[in-house]
Amino acid sequence: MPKVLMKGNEAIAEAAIRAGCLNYFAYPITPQSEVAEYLCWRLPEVNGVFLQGESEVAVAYMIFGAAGAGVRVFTTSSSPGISLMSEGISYLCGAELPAVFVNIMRGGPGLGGILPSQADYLQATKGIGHGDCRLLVMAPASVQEAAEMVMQAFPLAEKYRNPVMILGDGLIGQMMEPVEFPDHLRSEPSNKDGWASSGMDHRKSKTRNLVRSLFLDPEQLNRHNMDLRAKYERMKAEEVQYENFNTEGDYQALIVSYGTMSRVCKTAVNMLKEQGIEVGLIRPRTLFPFPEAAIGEAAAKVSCRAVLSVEMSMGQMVEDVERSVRGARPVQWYGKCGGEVPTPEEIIEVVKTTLASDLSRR
Amino acid sequence: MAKTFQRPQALFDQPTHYCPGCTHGVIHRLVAETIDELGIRGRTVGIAPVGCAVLAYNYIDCDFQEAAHGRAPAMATGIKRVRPDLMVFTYQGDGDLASIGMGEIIHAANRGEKFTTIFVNNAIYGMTGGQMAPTTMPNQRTSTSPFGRKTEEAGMPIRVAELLSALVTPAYVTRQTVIRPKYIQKAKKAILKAFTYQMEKRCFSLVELVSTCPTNWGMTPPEAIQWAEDVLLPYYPLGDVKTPDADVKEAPCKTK
Amino acid sequence: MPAQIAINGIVIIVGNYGSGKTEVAINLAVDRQAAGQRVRVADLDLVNPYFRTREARRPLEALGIEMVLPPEGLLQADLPILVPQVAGLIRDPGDLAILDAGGDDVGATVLAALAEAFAKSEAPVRMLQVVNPFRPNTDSVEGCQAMRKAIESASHRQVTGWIGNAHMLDETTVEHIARGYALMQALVADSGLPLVCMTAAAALMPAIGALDVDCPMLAVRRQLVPPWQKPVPLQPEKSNG
Amino acid sequence: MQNEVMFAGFGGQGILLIGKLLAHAAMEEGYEVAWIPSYGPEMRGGTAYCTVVIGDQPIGSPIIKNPSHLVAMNRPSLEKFAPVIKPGGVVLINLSLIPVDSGRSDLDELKVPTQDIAASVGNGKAANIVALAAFVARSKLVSIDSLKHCIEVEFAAKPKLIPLNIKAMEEGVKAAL
Repeated sequence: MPKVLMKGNEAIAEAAIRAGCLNYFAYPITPQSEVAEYLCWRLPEVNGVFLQGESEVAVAYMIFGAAGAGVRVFTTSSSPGISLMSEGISYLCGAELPAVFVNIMRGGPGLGGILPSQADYLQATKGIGHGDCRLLVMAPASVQEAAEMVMQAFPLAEKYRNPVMILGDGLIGQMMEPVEFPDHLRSEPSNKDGWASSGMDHRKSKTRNLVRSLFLDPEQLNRHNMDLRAKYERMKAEEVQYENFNTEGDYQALIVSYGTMSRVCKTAVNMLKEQGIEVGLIRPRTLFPFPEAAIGEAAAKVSCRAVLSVEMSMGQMVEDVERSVRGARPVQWYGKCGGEVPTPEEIIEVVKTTLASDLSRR
Repeated sequence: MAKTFQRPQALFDQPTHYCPGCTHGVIHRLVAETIDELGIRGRTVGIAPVGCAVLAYNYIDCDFQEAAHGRAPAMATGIKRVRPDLMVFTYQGDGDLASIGMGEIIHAANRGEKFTTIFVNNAIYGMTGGQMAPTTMPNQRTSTSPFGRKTEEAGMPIRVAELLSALVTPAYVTRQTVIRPKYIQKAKKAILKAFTYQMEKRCFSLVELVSTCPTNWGMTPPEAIQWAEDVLLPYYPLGDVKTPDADVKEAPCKTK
Repeated sequence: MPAQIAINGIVIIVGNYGSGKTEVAINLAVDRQAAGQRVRVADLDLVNPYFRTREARRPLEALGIEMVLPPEGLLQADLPILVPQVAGLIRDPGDLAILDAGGDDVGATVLAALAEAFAKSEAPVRMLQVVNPFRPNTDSVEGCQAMRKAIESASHRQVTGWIGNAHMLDETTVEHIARGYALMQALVADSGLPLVCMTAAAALMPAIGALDVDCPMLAVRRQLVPPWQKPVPLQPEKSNG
Repeated sequence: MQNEVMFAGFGGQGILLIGKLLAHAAMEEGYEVAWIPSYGPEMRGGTAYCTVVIGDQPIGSPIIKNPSHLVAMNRPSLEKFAPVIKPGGVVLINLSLIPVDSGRSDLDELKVPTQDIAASVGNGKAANIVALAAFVARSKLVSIDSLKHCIEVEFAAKPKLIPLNIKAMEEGVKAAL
């Protein structure tokens, strides 16, 4: 199909349908309410299910119920709403149910503001719920990529029987860009007969399924958690995605940045090139698993003297960047949040200052 | 009749973990019998609550999901919306339904979600050790109301059946009990009706069952039954509070 | 000091949270079993899922002490599980049946639900309240009596005697036990109920002889220890009796 | 080559829509495009603005500090954004509401009485289309044919509005000559 001009939120909604997900439960919150406003008329066209829940707490468990019944299901929300869903996300991880959560981040903490932010990085990658639970987290940097990631997210969620989160910022949701949708995917988790509470009659085995996360025997619970850990390790081995930008030749500094922020950084890298300063950029497309090896390797390049984590937050991803660089190079953070987005000019300034201070230390 | 003592197919043949004098076992049996009689075991999904009945799936033999505290109605909504062909019931206690999950039950009932709720009201939190519930009676002593429930602080106990029947949408709301054999047939009929209405795609139905908790009430089982009759039943009167044929003009309930 | 703890039939152990009921119940069982009584223990703590008698079930069973517990799969459940075997144990306790109730009046509430079984039993029933005078609410005669009243009201049963469990865990000295004994004496005078025994860590027992204690001493080997400590081995000593 | 166009005015003037129309037309012509709204509280009744980025390379930063061009539909927008426009850019001034000019000599100022023109073709509400058409005719970022096509697509669901808007477009183009 030809390219169409769509808002990120609309593209996310349409992509889910094209990924065969015809079930959506949500509660409105800026800056992602367009997803619900799109799906409330679009889903009935394809005989799908649209329901506006009474709260994000309830929505998380509507997702649980539907996922547990063996269908593709997703929701979208923004930072405070995701906080309310986080208990349910932990239960989904515990019960090993596939579902997709989209977080179009806004400023925080608390009510914060509605403008773009990346301040839920740690929540998404490390602190999404109680217990040893993890999400596979994907971070799109364009409307096209948001659509593609939504379509990848469902099979990934089903492959691991684990929720997947698309972590976008307000701009990704609100911006309009041309988008082209890949072809339809299948519409049901192919492995659901083994676990879904979809009614015994509907399964060859005619034995019942229990969807649960309670394990009273400590040995059993430990084993369950070891199994979950093995899954997360498998994600680390198989699902890392990232983009290299201007890293073929020598560069004096390496920027790590994701989402909208990475696009600003790309502009800065291009402008620095015009001034004769080469800077490489790595853009994580998955935040969990994090492209540790790629960043570690890129930072270790002989010409590279410093690493900069640029974020629309007060320094969250920088912890993972430091972990990846393992002390081989100085790692710095630069960022703004609450709706302020660093401009290319500011980033150029920071890169130059960093390189100068690094030189003066030698 | 020998039939009375036959184990329903939907009930596992194993003793329950419930305390002597607890009514969960009887209610499990009534639900299992209903599932058998309607022949729906293969397309039924139960939702077990947080509470003493968290392990209900160990006794009732059909597909089950295990809820977070209070969220069973949201989960039932999720299942029923995406799989309207399944028969879905939630099994909830008073802490689960009337306290932490009050928002979920009211909205599910008001949307007319086509599932059935079995609400076990024993006026106390059983699982966590006898704390005060929203349905605890005035002056009733619990581990968090050691001097008795003070209504000036905690208000009067919530009559869930009446509260939900104030909504226009729900199809069937009734209160029954199983504390003595003489009440059980009526309770059974109510559960059967509630499931039947679900099969007929009528809006939400709820069966409240006034129950006993001798262990946490600190009474022998006979004392508990007597107390329930003397104190609970006058405040929680038995009978249908809302039937599907009332309010037909306004309610969106439809038979198929 | 008298060497023997004279108990038989049904002994219910009650007391406030953290008084050491469970350690007392376990060690009392070991002591009596070693003295030749056939002992059974029921874990009636339905309230708090931590530090219960069931955690010591393996060493106790190794000594031949029979445990009445919820089914294996539900041992760690946060559920009040009152198994029917408890009523059977009460009706027919044998030499000695120790019922370890939960803490405070809340933990003792379950006893009221068992009133019928108690009524049908012909065995003597004792309800012993464990007191650690170094716990905040039981550091005075009034505090201990208030707790007794609350437990009696919740359980619908009377306390029949005291067990002095004076300790500060690993920091316990002979001096602590002496001070605890003084409070127990005052409690006996105030209540008119007997002091069934005092306790002391097995390692402290040799030093206790110097004290002028006019009641049996129960040697305690701690079983419910945090994961970084090892329980003291429950070696049954040859009883003096 | 990259051009950034800032559209600004009161909420209700159809600012976001004309931004979208330009982005759509540029996309149809094979350019890389991004339409970036302001979705802050100001979009509700206050100032509304959006930026359209058109380029022949993938678009980097969607945050534009100095746009190439400005379509100012009210006075506060002109006063706020005219100072940051890159030298040489086109600045469309809605003469119906703005009695002043940009105050810059290095810009290509285009003054169009958009409301009056729209009213003359039948509906003052089409002022945004008049402005867009005039801007496109002057800046030549996309062809008038592409613009016409996109207007027809945009109003496909309300076909009665198409002739009015096409007429408004044509008058806007004339105004830029």
